[in-house]
Amino acid sequence: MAEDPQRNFRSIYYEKVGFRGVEEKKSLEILLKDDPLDVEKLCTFSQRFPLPSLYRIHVWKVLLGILPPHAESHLLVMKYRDEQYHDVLHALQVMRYIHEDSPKVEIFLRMYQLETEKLPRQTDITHLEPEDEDFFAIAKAMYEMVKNEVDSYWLIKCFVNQFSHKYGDSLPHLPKSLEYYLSLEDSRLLNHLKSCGAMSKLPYGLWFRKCFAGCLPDSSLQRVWDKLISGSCKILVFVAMEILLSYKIMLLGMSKAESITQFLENMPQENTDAIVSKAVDLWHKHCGTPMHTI
Amino acid sequence: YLEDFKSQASHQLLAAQSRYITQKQITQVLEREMSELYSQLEKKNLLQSAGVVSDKRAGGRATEANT
Amino acid sequence: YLEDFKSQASHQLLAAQSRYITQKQITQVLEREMSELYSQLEKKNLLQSAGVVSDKRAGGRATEANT
Repeated sequence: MAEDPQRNFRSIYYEKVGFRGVEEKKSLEILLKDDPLDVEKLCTFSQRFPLPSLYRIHVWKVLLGILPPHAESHLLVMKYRDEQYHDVLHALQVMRYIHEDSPKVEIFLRMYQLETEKLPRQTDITHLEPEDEDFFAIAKAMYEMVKNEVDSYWLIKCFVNQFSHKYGDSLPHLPKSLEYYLSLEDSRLLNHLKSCGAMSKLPYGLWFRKCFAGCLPDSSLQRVWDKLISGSCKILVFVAMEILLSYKIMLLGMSKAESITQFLENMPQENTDAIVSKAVDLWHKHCGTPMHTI
Repeated sequence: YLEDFKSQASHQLLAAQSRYITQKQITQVLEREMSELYSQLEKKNLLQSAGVVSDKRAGGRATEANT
Repeated sequence: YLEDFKSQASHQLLAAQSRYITQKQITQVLEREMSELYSQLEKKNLLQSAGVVSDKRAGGRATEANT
């Protein structure tokens, strides 16, 4: 992969998780000792810094409203969440939508469909909608990160809900936004992509509807989702742009839109952490470092 | 302090409500699927008592494959 | 005043819980019935595919009447 030394230099700062990382962890620990938790402050923290993996799932659960801000209620509320999970699971088993060997993601999809009143009749469950594929990708990635199935299901459900409620309307505008920022960062690359008709064929579904699930390895994906869960969907645009910039030389060498799409859909899994770090830099550069929740 | 307590109570109530609403959704789906099953069962009963199954075994099998 | 509010909140939570439990009981009845229906349907499918129905029509009816 061809690297631009200047851009590389910027992110070395992030890749060294030294003193800065320790300081961040400490300040998060202080925030997590608050009772009740200050959700707004936690949002701001995750917008600015990557979450330490030790606390990530806990913070996500708070940000997505799975856990309430009051520590005293955590046990009770998680008991409710657990019961709700098992109630749905059991009903689906009785109705034979799922069985013991059903893949976890399929179980999660049926559960989600039941809870959003979109469960098809048992007699026509073979049919899958395109949005179900998006759900599968997100669910698979989340389950791999979280492992615990009750937590996984709740995180998937609230992530998908938040994503469609909060960002559903901005989703169609993200490709235009990508084009705009790319014109600022690298107009030559943009012109090349336009001239071979690739701009309209970029893997937008993988990037913007699946939120990079199945595109980036989990360790990098988590850092993108930190920003998404804490309230910014613009980060998706900058990760997409950074992918384009990172593979600039390679992309400039391709003249067929199909080859470009194919390459990006099966992007190499190396250096993805650096790509995310640079994307976060670019995002802060263009949108400002968030002091408050966006 | 009161505000704090109110917020805590309302979060608990919300979680309890969500659990209840899901139960209601489960009931609805169960009812829907159950009536589907009943109608399948009735169809089979009808076929049996009309002797269709014994006369047109192949037809009976085809119906089965559809269900 | 806070005590007042606390008691109100706990009543609301209890009410939500009892609504949940009632709904869950409904679900349980429906689920039981559903499993019953499935096993009936399976029995019929089995009978049909084995061709038992056509040979022992009377027996088939008796099974039906028992269910």
